[in-house]
Amino acid sequence: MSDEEREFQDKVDNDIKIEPRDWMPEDYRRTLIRQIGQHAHSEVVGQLPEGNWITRAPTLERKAILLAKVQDEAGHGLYLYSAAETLGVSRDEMIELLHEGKMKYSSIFNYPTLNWADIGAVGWLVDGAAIVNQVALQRTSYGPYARAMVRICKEESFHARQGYDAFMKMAQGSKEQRRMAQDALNRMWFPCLMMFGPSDAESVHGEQSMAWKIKVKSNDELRQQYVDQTIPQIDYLGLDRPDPGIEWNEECEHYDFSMPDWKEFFDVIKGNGPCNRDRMRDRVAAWEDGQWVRDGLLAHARKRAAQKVAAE
Amino acid sequence: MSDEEREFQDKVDNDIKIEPRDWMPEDYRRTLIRQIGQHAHSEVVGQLPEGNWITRAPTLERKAILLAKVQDEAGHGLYLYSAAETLGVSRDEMIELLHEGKMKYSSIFNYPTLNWADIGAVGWLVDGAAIVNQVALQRTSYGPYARAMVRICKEESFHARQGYDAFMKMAQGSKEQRRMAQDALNRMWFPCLMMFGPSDAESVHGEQSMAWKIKVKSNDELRQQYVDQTIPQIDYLGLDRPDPGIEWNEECEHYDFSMPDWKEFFDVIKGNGPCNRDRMRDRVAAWEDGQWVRDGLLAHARKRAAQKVAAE
Amino acid sequence: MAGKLDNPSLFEFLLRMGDNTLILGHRVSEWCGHAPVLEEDIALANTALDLIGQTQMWLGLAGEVEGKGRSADDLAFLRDAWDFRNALMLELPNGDFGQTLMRQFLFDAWQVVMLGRLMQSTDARVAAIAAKASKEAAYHVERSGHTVVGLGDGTEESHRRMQEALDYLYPYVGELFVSDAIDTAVAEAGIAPKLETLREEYDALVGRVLSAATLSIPGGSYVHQGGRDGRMHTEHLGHLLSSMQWLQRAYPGCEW
Amino acid sequence: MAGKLDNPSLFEFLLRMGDNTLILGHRVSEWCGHAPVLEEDIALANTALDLIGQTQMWLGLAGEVEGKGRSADDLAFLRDAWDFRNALMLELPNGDFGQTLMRQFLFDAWQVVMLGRLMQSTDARVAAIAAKASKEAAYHVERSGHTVVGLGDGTEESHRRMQEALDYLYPYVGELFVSDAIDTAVAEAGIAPKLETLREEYDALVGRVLSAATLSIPGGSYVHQGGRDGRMHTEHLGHLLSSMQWLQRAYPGCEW
Repeated sequence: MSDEEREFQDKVDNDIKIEPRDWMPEDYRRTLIRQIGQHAHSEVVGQLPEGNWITRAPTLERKAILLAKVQDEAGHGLYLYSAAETLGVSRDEMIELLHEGKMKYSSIFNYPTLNWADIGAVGWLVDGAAIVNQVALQRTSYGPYARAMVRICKEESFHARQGYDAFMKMAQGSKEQRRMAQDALNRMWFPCLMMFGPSDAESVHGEQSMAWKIKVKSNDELRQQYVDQTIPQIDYLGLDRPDPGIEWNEECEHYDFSMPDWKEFFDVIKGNGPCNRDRMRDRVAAWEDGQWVRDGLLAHARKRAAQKVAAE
Repeated sequence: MSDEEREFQDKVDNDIKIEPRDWMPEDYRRTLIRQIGQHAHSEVVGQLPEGNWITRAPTLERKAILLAKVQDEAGHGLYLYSAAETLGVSRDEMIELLHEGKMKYSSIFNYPTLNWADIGAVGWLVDGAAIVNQVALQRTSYGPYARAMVRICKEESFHARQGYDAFMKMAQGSKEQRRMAQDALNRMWFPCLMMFGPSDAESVHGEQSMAWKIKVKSNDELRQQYVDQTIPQIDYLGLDRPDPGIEWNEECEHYDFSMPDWKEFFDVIKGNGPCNRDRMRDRVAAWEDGQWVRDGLLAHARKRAAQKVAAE
Repeated sequence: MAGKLDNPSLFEFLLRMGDNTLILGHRVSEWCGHAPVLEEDIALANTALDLIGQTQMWLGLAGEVEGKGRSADDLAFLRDAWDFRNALMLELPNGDFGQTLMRQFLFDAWQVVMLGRLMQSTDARVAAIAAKASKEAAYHVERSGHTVVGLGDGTEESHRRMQEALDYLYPYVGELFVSDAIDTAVAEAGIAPKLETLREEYDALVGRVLSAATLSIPGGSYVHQGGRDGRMHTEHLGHLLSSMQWLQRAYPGCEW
Repeated sequence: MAGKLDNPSLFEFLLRMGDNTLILGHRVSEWCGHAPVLEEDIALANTALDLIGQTQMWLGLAGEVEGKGRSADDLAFLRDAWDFRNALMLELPNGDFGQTLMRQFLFDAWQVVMLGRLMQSTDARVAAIAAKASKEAAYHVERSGHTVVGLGDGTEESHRRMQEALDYLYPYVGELFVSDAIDTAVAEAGIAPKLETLREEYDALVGRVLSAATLSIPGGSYVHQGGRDGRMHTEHLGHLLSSMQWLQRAYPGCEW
């Protein structure tokens, strides 16, 4: 270990944040770019499943809430791209890598939103799972990322509460609404468990990331925490639990539960999820169709700047 | 008048059909191309306002009836393009002229279909008006056109009956259905009267066309005939008449009625109707998007033909 | 003053205001996740959000004035196309981003002038809504005007597209300035300005921005009408409603 | 034989048949007036018409079998997405004309094999519908196959587009050959063939046409599923239904 490396690791171990100008191992930088970039992409792609219901929101208030939420998410995308940019990669580069399939986004967004209760579930279950991850990441070693997480967590918690509220209306509504809620819960449950990644035993990037405090808790720890906080909420709603394997384990004081189908997880990651094609087609089309807009605005800004210089 | 012209006019006067190989005045040919081509274009563009409701037809049977109807109309387009082609112009040339705005289609299709009763009204009122024109044209002097009219009239009469039947269901249905019917009638009435063209006094092509029996009755005669046959049908449905000026005139044994707003008529012809832009955009896009299909099928047919020749 | 006006006319007037923002807000919300750049995703969502907020106020008051117990949601989700009173321009499909922003600007400019006058309304409820909405409208028109200038005076392609958008949309602008009996009655009661009187200020504002955008207002005087009085909407509105109203139609009487 | 089967399984089977034709018929009908050439407008309308006709028979019988008094129209217009049982491929958006025709061919080929077997059904009603529908399917597969060949073996561009369509659609084909408990029960009662047994004939037919079309079946064995058992449709189905069911939802209980 070089002196630089030792100094770096000391800071990490003592919970001193790493800042953009500090020396850092190339792998640390690369891992962070991958992780923050993926997180940013997830916020952007995550607009699509919710956008799928914005035009069908059942009341003006629900529509306003949903619009405010996707607006927040796009905002999170901005913070996160900015955080990644402090590591020496541009937003446009990351977007290009996404569109070429060389960067990922959270697989949860490759599942469809099929009924209105899904929108509540996205707030409650999906954002809920994200928060479990993100709360831990507030203590991550990279300063800009940790600070972005603090800001994002606040808004996400608000979304999760709103989601639960919307979901409760469904769970306590008409027979059909209740059925929508149960259907949404059943479909979303395992994909949400997948959000924490494979079991620690099989996780590729785990150990080094933990040492660098890019990751602060293990996949399985976070998943258990999520399950433990979510089951009582499901019970409170009076819905059937989405997995017959769920049971309170007196001994270890946690809920037992079934693992998701990891074959499906890897299928989705490989591009075979229900919506992978649609999501990427939408994003790539948005980017390509918008090229003339970005070019136009840039050309105008340059003209303006040139006029200003000429006038000085 | 040359011998040829005299001979031609004699045939016309004696109700002997003019056939493709017969000599005919250039103006006769041009007028026919314009008229038959416009009629063909109308069948094609006329699919669009009905297509607007195919995806929202309220029952499987109504959907089937509507599909059969637009299929017939596309078929009429085919006969008519064929009839025009006997005059030495190709279908593709005519389509190009349409897309460049140099040929017209019936202005009625520049009005929108806004509720389901409109679909009944298109069959009953619009096809009804077309039939009045077309029955007269069965006696037109140009053989291929007259024969196409015979065939088309049969199917159109069937559509008109089906349209009236669908409309009756609405007029005799729920309060809302009845309102749809009345709304459709009110909106469609004057545009239908416009289908017969301006008053004879102002009609540009009238006199020569009558002499050539391209036109067999005057605009005003046909319009009166249409009004006379339609008012009793409206009354039978128990709907309000769409024009307070409608009244039975004992003396001449016809209905009096108000003329449509001819300013609106000319506005629509100039391209300012409610749907002109949409209709042409749809048709041009269909044609352009379909270029690769036509090219592909043609290339394949050529390969096949070449293989066949090589094999002989 | 307002007492001279019959409630049905005021109701119609409020529908016209509320349906404008409802339908445009819906169209803008269709962009979600598909904008040319992330900042525009945010801006479009924000615009839609403001417009839906204004809709809640206008249609809320409309329901109150009507006095039949209809809520803003009832009016938004349970009327069919013929009962909508939005200007036609607002129900047209979005087209490309340029067309969406051009329409936004042409409408924002009208809103900002109209709401400025409505703040003087003899009806205090109308004045209060206008006061709140006009702050948003001022922000919107600045933003959309800015974008129109940037794209109009950008590249050759962006200029061409913006001019095409303007040529397409301009014949729909006139509808916003034609008073019918309802508008006249509302104006005579001092509740709203006579629409024709907005034109000068509007033309000045729009002219300024379009000129900075190097765009030309198309010739031709034809004005598409039929939305504000419901006489003849476009075929697009029905399709918009079939999405927008789906849940309320399929599952009537639920709480959401 | 058929007596051994419980009605709910038969009902599900009939929904699967009827929803296939309903949803594909709807998609095809969306083309109205927008085909590349007039002859194709006619052919597409004709195809949609046949499919809707078959839907009336399948869903009509489904309603009868269910015994709750639901008509074919009730089943078509008053179920929400989760109760639909069509294969996913059929609800995908049309894409370009090539994609539409490729899907049509991939489905027609399945229909023609399936209906041929169903003509031997122990349930006479099923056999009768199959007999009628199979004539139409034979015509459809000839036509769609012919077009696939023409475009696959046409220009470079048409070849490329057809190959892309095939690559996109092929992962959805497998769903048509996977039997679940319902399919197995129906097969055991002799009402329908076991789906897996159709594959050989299907592959031969499809292989022949695609080879004439100079197209290659993509590698990869992933199969998209979830439509036939309703477990997970695509997001597209809900939008399709919001159009299709609009009038019945907005004006329930009317006669049309």
